[in-house]
Amino acid sequence: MSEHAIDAPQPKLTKKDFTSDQMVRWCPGCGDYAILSAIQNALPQIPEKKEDFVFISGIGCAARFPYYMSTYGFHTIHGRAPAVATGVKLANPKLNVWEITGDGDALAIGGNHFIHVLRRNIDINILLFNNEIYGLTKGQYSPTSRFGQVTKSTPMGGIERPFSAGELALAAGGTFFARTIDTNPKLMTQIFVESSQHQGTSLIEILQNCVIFNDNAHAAVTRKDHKDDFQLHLEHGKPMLFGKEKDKGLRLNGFKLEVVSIGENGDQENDILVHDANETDTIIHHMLIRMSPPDFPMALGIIRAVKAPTYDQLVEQQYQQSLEKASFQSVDELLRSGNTWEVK
Amino acid sequence: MSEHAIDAPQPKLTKKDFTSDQMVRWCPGCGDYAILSAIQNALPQIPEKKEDFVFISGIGCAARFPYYMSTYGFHTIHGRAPAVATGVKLANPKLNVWEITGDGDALAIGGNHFIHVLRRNIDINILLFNNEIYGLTKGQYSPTSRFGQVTKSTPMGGIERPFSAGELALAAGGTFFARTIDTNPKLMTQIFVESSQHQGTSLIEILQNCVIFNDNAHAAVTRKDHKDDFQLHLEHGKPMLFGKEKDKGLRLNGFKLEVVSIGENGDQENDILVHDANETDTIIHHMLIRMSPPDFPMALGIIRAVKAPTYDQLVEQQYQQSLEKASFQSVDELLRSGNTWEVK
Amino acid sequence: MSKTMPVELDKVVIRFAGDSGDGMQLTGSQFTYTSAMLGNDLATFPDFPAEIRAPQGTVEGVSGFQVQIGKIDIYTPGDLADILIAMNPAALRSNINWVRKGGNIILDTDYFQDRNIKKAGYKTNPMEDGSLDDYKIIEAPITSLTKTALKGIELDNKSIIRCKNMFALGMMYWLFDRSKDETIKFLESKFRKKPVLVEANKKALNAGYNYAITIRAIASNYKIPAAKIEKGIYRHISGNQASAWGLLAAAEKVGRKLFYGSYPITPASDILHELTKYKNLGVITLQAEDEIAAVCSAIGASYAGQLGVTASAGPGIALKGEAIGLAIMAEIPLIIIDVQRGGPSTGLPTKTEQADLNLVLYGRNSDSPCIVIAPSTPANCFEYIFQAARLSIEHMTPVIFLSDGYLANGSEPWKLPSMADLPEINAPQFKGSEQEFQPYLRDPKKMSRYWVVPGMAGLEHRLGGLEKEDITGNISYDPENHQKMIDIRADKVKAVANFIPEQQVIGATSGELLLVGWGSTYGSMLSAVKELEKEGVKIGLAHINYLNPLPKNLGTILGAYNKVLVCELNSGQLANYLRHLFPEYRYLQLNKVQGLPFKITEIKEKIKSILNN
Amino acid sequence: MSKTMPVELDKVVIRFAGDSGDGMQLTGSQFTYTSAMLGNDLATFPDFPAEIRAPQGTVEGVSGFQVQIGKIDIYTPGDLADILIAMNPAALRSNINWVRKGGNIILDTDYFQDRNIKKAGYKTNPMEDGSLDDYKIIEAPITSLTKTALKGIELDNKSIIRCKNMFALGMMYWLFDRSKDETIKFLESKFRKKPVLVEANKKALNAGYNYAITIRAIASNYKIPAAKIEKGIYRHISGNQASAWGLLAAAEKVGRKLFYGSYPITPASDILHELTKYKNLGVITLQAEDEIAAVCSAIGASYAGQLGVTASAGPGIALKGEAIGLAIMAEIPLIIIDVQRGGPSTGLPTKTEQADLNLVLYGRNSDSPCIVIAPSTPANCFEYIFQAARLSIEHMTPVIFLSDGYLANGSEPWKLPSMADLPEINAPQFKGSEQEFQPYLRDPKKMSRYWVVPGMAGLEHRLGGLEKEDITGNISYDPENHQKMIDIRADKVKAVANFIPEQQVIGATSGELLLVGWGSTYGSMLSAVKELEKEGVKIGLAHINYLNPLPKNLGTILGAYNKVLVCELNSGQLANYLRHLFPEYRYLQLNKVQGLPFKITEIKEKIKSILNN
Ligand SMILES: Cc1ncc(C[n+]2csc(CCOP(=O)(O)OP(=O)(O)O)c2C)c(N)n1
Ligand SMILES: Cc1ncc(C[n+]2csc(CCOP(=O)(O)OP(=O)(O)O)c2C)c(N)n1
Ligand code: SF4
Ligand code: SF4
Ligand SMILES: [Mg+2]
Ligand SMILES: [Mg+2]
Repeated sequence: MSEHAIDAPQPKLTKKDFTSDQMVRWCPGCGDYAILSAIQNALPQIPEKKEDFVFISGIGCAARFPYYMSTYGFHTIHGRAPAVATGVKLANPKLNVWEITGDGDALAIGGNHFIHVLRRNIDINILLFNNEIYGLTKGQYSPTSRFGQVTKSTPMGGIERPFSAGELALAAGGTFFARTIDTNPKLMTQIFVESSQHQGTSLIEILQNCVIFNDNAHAAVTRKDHKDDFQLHLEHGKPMLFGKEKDKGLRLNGFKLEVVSIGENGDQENDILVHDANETDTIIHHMLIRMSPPDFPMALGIIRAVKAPTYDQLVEQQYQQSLEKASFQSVDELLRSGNTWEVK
Repeated sequence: MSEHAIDAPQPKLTKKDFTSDQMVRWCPGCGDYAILSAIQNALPQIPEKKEDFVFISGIGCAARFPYYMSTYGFHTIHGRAPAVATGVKLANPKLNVWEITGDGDALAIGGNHFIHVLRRNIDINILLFNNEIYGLTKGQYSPTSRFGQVTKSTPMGGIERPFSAGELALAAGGTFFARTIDTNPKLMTQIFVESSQHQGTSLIEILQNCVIFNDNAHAAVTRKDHKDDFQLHLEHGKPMLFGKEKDKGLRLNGFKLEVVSIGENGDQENDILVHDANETDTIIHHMLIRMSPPDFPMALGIIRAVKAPTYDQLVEQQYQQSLEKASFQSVDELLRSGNTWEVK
Repeated sequence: MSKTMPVELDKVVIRFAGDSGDGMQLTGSQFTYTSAMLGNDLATFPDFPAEIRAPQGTVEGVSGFQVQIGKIDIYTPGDLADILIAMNPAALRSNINWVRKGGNIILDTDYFQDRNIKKAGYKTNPMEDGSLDDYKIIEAPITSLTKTALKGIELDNKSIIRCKNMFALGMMYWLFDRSKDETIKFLESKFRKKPVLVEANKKALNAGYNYAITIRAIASNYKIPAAKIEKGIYRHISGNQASAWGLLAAAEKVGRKLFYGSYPITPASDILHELTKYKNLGVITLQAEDEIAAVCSAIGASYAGQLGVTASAGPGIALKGEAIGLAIMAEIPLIIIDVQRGGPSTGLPTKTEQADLNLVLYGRNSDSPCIVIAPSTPANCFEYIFQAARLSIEHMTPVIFLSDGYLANGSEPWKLPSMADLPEINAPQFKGSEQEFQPYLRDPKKMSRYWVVPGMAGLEHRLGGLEKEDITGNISYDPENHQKMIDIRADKVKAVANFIPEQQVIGATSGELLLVGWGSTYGSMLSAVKELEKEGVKIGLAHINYLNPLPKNLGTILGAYNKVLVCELNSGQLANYLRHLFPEYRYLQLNKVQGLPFKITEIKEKIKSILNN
Repeated sequence: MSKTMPVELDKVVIRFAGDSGDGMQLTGSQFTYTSAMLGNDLATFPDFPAEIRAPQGTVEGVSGFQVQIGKIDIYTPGDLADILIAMNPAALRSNINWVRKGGNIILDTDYFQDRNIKKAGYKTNPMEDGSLDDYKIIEAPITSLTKTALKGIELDNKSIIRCKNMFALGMMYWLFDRSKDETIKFLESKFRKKPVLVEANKKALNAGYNYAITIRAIASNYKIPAAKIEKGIYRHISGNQASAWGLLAAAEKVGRKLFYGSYPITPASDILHELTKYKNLGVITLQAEDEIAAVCSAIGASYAGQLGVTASAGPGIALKGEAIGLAIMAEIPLIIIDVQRGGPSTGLPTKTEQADLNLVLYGRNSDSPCIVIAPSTPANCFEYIFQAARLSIEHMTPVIFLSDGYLANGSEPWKLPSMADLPEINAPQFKGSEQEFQPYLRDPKKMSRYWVVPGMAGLEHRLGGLEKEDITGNISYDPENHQKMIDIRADKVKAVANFIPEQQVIGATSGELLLVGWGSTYGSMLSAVKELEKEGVKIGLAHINYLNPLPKNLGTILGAYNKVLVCELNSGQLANYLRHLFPEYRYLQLNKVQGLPFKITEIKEKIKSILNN
């Protein structure tokens, strides 16, 4: 497209290559910093050229993200990033497209685009910063806020039951869903790298702490003293074990999941469910997504990763088919096709 | 509110009482006629006053519905009927509110309001006329159109996987989901009556035939010669049997449903799943919703009906609580509360 | 087939009307196509109901098609029909006002029994109650004659009756001395896979033709000689098709693929249907989940280097305002097509109107200027959307293209351009070094940014909707910078005036009265001016295609006349707009908001009343 | 505590500036409240960053609060501050331009070390490089003194440092001869549950007060005598709060519940936060999923008989256009509050602007007129939104209320009205019989439909967005009916002019120059006119609150002057609007689009330059 677009072997990229010169303007202590850092660590591990990464965001604290990356970036309008990202990816499928969104951006105003992008399975990666609050507008409840939560707009407590991003995603036909947490940089980086390899829409929910308006929202999962008991790190093909000593696990009891202690009551590791992220049926993935403390650990890691044709691939496929059938190759030919007549 | 709002015992209403004087302008043969008739039959069975019924619709062929009812009605704008209906119900919770919507209206432009109204569980009834096509705009595919379907906007076949209204509803926290079909007036009427009794958002998906742009879309379920084999009429507390002789049933095999023939292979009626619409867990409801021919029958009837507080009830509850705590009873008192000073 | 000598006419207006299911649109277009092949100039306009297929026999279900053909320049489908063919009482009732007194009306008498007369809302039979006395009525039992003609053909009754439109068309072919050949070819190709239908339709067509000869309903038939038309290859084209094709041409010219993100809505959907056929030309069409997603996907595509386009009608355009503001701020190309229809709100979805000018000029938060262009005939949608694309790309800013239902569905013969003759479109490329690059550097003349897109190494940068610092594009809340950027965005759009043609004037270039109009009123206004000219009244006509910015010489033109009359199908939006841009002049107005185009006579009368004052 | 005699001042402008986390908003409002209690007239304006809490010590993270207090009528928070208190170098840097030459600047010297100076973007230390020579600098180690004062208190270091704002406030209280009592009461109530915080903050406050006495930084302290203010009970109120309360008052008056459907957005969100507190008054607030749902829920509520209201800022208002069109068509009450902010697109979200006038007048498809009202001071938001509700209900049509960031967040003392003194609001009730009822029957004077809502027996009917037949409200595609309804909707809004007050003129009622403005520019324009009057220059001021329709006498007023100057915080939207409504006059313009209000001096200079021409 320009003299700048020349293909050339690039030196190995580092985190610094992905850091922009703009001052980061999140509140001190905001979970967003850790996510930014994790992405900057992840990108060098993804075999793409720097100029092919694009970050598209909506509006919110989270959505300021692209300014802090030295890649191509577009801070768009509230809730519409999935649609903009769709246009970007279709226009140039070679690009590695990341959408950055908050829980309000994605699930309040952007809810429709969110489910439609998943349905289309367009090959982009969505990082959903879930702090269960509207940060940028100073503390109203969001569609993921807890029932009963007191916020600026719910002084007597919220009366809406929260959405589960993962459940919505599955119902919308989502092919990839992972969950991670701002307190675990290693897990974040690893998941970001893996999600970029998934063909189709990768949705990554990141439990993120807003120190100002919803501090400790995820404490039940992150509190240092009990986090091992309330985080289940799923790995494909591995049994679902957790706890500091990996002495707890998940088992199916009829249609319900239950937590068992290995060894106790004769429960053996063999009974423990083995994680299958590639299973197309959504039932167990639904169950895993739905778990939360205090009765269950929170499932982290890649919960679902199944194959399905992506929208961008199908567009390309129909393009190729259309070339085979085409009876004209140019606009001049099209104009002159079909019913025309000549005035002499 | 006016001299007309006087409470008075009303004579028993009949279908005619619900028929407006406006000419019905759907295409001859359209499935919408049967739905209209079923509603007009259902309303007299619902113990409400005629003036308390309100029909709110979006835009589409389906959405012309309110004009043909002699109740209060509001034909609003495309996709936004859930939001308008929310305002109506909150403003006057005594009203019996029906939302009329098409698959495009509800799941394309209106997708976000659709999931949010279900999440809030506001006490309205949604009739979703699913003809898997945009009727009024003359035949483009809709979010429920089949993968590969050829329409005006997909001459080479559609490349989007369809939404399942029921699955989305469950993921959004839906408390009531039923499915019925325009070829079965009795079932429709019965479900409409029952859904009006559910407290919370009742979603009723109606498989509707658009003779002009998507004729026979539901033929796999409705064709006279095999409909008994492909329709499972669910009833709460009853085993899931179907077939002309009720000789087929559904059974669980591990995590999957399977169709069995009673008697064959030693399968007994006892193995057959019993329908529990009231189960709060969504897993089996998800499975039932997802079934479709040719491998499975289509589940019709009330698939899910669970209790949960409705948004309108919670609003009322907070209102009552606020009355108890209130330190002022009027605007005059409010103005003079807190920090004021007097200039003399 | 003995023939009397046909009578020659300069032009004639024909109107076909029947139930939505009667195939009147097809009948009309066949007649049109055949006439075009004969070298007539012509213009057409279909008139649909808002319902897909309202109950048979009702006024609400009537579908109409009007065509004017002639040997002299035809600019509109005509005010009133010289001949109406009405397939049932409802068609008669809803179309009688469109027939000139003294005109001919062909009725299918088979449908004039009580039931259908009542369904149409008539109290008495119009064939008997004298209400048609002002017209020449030709009674033809079209349906039963069709049945008779098709006796023996292996088709169910319904399918046989469906052929009655071909019978009617046959009658018209004889009346206007047209050959049936093109229609026969058409039938053979359309029903390729069902030979019985080819046979049936051909039989009906021939039967109608012969019946017309036999009854000689009209003393003789008519001949409309070929128009004096520029040499070249022609085709028949509607505004929506021309818009679609103009986009294809622009994309090919600039060497970018076309991305079309849209949500269906009457009367814009046909552009989607059309473009989706040309995947082989690299077009990507996305039927988005709503209008907002549609425009945003187009923005994304433009951001990534394709030509991003979206389209809708008024209600959908209203939804796109916020996103258009983003494209204005990000300064990227974007074309927004508004195929206007009757409003407000859902309004009259299948009728035409020009009432979105305010919306597209002002319907965004804050000062957010946008280029606005309106085509003025179905065929010139091609040319003007091409220009819209050129300006959007070369000036890196959104362009709104204001079509309407009348242009979109109307059609006319179109002399095919050759791609080589179309102007170049040069995407603004950054030619400096990586070090020199800044996202808000500008081309000095056009003030456009450079179109630097993801994938270009070394030029990575960030865009967004927050106010940007001049040159660097970084977020800036600085007051002076904000003023500067507000001014730059305004000046940039104003500067477009240097890159568009001057306003042309038709007729008198100064004097008593200037007519000003825009968009689809062109045909009627031009006709009015030409007709008055023949009557010895000379006035000027400035019909505007470039609405924002306006052509640089417009002010001077306005000043050259004693009076200015602004004609619009709205309540006076262009007139008000001119009042702010050229407050030094007074403006008279002719406005009509009826979901219908102007009649030529309406304009002429208004002009005369002004001139006689 | 020996005191010198304080010096009396007519008015003084004080600006507090510090990090977002430094509590400057609280400091400012405490100072304001105390001053109000002393009987000063005053006006305030907070100046937030767009980020919640950008990095400490950076210019981007600075939060400011300006207040003007005085004994004479105060109409604005003042052009430039007489005294600035800057808690760190960044606060100094971003606020220095808001201090008049010769003014006082109090600096917390503890923060003027290298690291913080650099963070603020200074190359050299401003305390040393001479750049502050034009100002009187008062150096105070506020932070360390606070620490010293709080030694021994059981609090972590961070919490102790947080008390420094009270130290600063204490200093100001001494300087301006104010009592600390109200603030002490406030602290005792605010930290009711944490006595240690009460103690710490009180200590800091006292320490600051005493420190100011000790250093006598300013030769003596100042007294600003009480203003001559009308008798009555007062409170301090911001524009957003006044808007919220005005709605409560209107709902109570008309006897309907208030329904507020909204989606959060700066600077409108506080109305939601405010209204949600008054559930006991029957208010229902719905935080909708987006702006479209918000307005639609309000439409639903109005349709069902409540007073439906929605609010947003520009980007959200752009999204509501389609739905507002529905309410126009359905002819039901609806209030849309637009708290304008800097644009276009996301723009400058925390800054003020008046650039949505075009959007609210025209941002809907087709001809869809809407009543538009703008308040002009924080407190009169109460009065004008009450009027908005009255007109919306009595005329059965949407009203757009154009507030802005400056009004919304600014505040002033407000004399409390009594509900009994507010005008009646009469919902148009249908009084005829069931048989006589038709949905589009109208009140003959107001042309309003009747507010007949679901639940009323025997009056069932259907509304919708398709064009309706006059009287019956049935769907109608009839061309003449469409024209009629387009005209009725326009006339209905025009008729509102008969039900609003005439335009008032301040100052000269004819002569050389008329100033015209609208909305939040009132204070600056009025001040300019008053100051010029003192200088012997007499001009008129017509500040408009009713924008559509305009007051009936406005044309006459405009004609009474030789020149008209329209002042706006946009690129000339009102000026253009006047050009179409009153094309017979010429308009001069003063425009500023910097995210900031006018300075009084800017207006005065412009006036002088016109008068000297
Ligand atoms: C159209 C529009 N509506 C509303 C807003 C105001 N707004 C900005 S961000 C936001 C929500 C932020 O919440 P979330 O997406 O959870 O992001 P966070 O700030 O928590 O990271 C809202 C309501 C806007 N900018 N644009
Ligand atoms: C804002 C807006 N966008 C688009 C349209 C055009 N439109 C009208 S109905 C419709 C879809 C109809 O499909 P569906 O909801 O499935 O209803 P059906 O006609 O099939 O009953 C569309 C796209 C519109 N009226 N308004
Ligand atoms: S408000 Fe919350 S989410 Fe936003 S930057 Fe601050 S801590 Fe982070
Ligand atoms: S187009 Fe289809 S859905 Fe619409 S009225 Fe006709 S048959 Fe029914
Ligand atoms: Mg959030
Ligand atoms: Mg449909």
